[in-house]
Amino acid sequence: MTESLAITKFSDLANPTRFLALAARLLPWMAGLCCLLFAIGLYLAFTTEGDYQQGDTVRIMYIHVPAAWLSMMCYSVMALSAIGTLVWRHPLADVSHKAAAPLGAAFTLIALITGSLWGKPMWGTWWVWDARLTSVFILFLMYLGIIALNRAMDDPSKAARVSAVLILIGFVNIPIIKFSVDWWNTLHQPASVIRMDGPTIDGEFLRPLLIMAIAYTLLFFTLHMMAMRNEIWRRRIATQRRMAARTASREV
Amino acid sequence: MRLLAENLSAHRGEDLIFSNLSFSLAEGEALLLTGRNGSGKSTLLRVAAGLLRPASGSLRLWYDETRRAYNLAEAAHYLGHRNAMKMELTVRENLAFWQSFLGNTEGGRGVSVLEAAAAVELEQVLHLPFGYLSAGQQRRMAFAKLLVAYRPVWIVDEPTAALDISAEALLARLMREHQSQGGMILAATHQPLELLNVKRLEMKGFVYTNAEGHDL
Amino acid sequence: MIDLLLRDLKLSVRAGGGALIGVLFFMTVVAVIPFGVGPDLNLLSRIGPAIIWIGALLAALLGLDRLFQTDRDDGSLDLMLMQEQPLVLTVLIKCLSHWLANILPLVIASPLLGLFMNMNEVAIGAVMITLLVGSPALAFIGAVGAAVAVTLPRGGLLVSILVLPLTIPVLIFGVSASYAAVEDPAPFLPPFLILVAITMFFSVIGPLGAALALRNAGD
Amino acid sequence: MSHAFYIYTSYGVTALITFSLIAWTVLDGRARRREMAELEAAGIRRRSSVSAHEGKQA
Repeated sequence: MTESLAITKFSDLANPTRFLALAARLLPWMAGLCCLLFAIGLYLAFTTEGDYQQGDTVRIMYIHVPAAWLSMMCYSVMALSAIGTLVWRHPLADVSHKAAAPLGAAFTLIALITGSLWGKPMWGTWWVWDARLTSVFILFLMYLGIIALNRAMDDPSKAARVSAVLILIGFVNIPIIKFSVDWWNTLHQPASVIRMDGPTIDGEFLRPLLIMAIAYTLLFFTLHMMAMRNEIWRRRIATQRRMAARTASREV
Repeated sequence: MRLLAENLSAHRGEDLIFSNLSFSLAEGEALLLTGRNGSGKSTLLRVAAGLLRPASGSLRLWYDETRRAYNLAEAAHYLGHRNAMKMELTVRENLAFWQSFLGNTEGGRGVSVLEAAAAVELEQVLHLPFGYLSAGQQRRMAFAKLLVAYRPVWIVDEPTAALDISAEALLARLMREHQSQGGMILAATHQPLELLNVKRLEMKGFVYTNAEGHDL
Repeated sequence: MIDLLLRDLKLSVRAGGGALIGVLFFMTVVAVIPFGVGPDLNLLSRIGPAIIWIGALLAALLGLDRLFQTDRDDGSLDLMLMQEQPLVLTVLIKCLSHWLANILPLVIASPLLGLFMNMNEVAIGAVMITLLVGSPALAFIGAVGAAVAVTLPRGGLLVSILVLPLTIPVLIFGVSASYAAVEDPAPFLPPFLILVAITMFFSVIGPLGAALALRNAGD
Repeated sequence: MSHAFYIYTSYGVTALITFSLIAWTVLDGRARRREMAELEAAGIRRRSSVSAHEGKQA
């Protein structure tokens, strides 16, 4: 019994080991490319013309939109990993969605703050309970809940499975939340709020936006890979420590 | 220094566990409580540690030099069934916390955390979280807590539960060392425990027999 | 004593500790309110201070049942009861570390929630200050409840039920001071000073009561 | 630039959050690496369960 258990563990560990080797090779390139893209994106963001309607505040969009995009993409990555955890029981999937949660929370926070900073000059108030903002805020709370759940449990594989269930339930729920928030919002408020889409975006704004979006996405994957690596190390250290405790009493 | 217990009685709920129990211990002596489960060994030890109020009687630590009596609880270590260590903290953090929180009572000094861990032969695991240790290792580390701060009296309840024979002998040796430096021990145990100058008290539940030293 | 403070802080911050959960609960409770009352900004800014205070009150009670429970479960409480140093002091330190780890983050998060409630700068500042001054009282009152419920197997809910009625004065003066800062005729200082007095009063009464309860909860 | 305050604040906040995220990830990795080095120094290595297993057979 114990031997067969040991064998499955070994074959599982083979994959994370290969992942670590891959990460070590890829990370410098990804980080370098990421810096380059950010440099170009930021240069473009500050040199292009302002919008006639939104004025220079359109520049906030260059960081707000990619962050909002990432907040959703990160949740999709987590949902995929959650499926990996529950269906294939892959240890890398456990690590992946655990490592992604803080990143998602951070990007969602960026989206919320920059949205609020854009809203103040546009709407005259820091926050409106607009359907889109509200949905993003609920997403932020969901991220924090998942982080709290992960922290609350000792056993990493059990924590991974339970939080995978939560992630998937949340994923299924997102359209329902979006729909009901839209409903709630139109129920209470006539459509007087300026929507963010504004006028059709032309190429002038599209270029920096696109480059920033790619840079952000790359940043996410770089950080995600690093965080996964950290998490794998953390688990290895934990098992080694348990082993150290066992061998210590054997020597006595 | 003498430990004096006079006319102790204790209730648990409505039940009278023991009554009119008297004994005394001189320096270097040990009182070994034996008896079946539920005979009141743990109750007597909790009374001694000041965690239960006795229905009657008193427990004092009498200092001959200063001719003053002290509250026993403040001059005693208590090692109950539970280890009083935090699973989330490392062993070193646990021991260091108790060392500074307990402090020393007059008449002695505790050893350092490292020395205490070495005394229970577990200095290699000081950096590990306490929860990582096995049940036996945890018990030994809980015992190391008695070494980091000085107390003349040790009140230990089943100290060797969950331990193998070699670890049992190790703890017995540490207790004998404590006795040879003038310490006193109150212990409840099922297993034979080799201590010095042992007085035995067999607890029989509602009836009691007196210790040999019931001269008070 | 400082070691006890550090140990409790470490325990609540490390994995499995409840420091994050209180803030999260606070944010969620406050964020849910607009869905109930509607996104009318004027209405929200009017009820904002009260909602934030109630949210903070509930969140502050959340981790209270663990204040002595964990120490009792592993036997640490026995050793603390035996010591020469007064138990009141030990309880006071534990309340302080509970406040630092679980309640201070609520105070820090409150301006953010103030923005969500469309409160103006003065109202946000007033709520933050009243929370800062009033919330220690919640920890001290809560300690009594936690100590009373320490021997119960599932004391968690009971602690909230026991403690909530006792915290009503704190809520009354905290909220009225916050409103007084915004609405002109009402003076800010009298309710604020009463709030300070309540906190100081309970910083003495709370640990005393909790110590008494712990002594008598021995088994 | 109009609304310069809001623009610079949003870029500043974004930079702050991003950099703290990067710093946290990097520092976490360093701490783990240090812990692994400590364990290595203490003579505990991965797969030492294999040698323990062999030791039992011998």
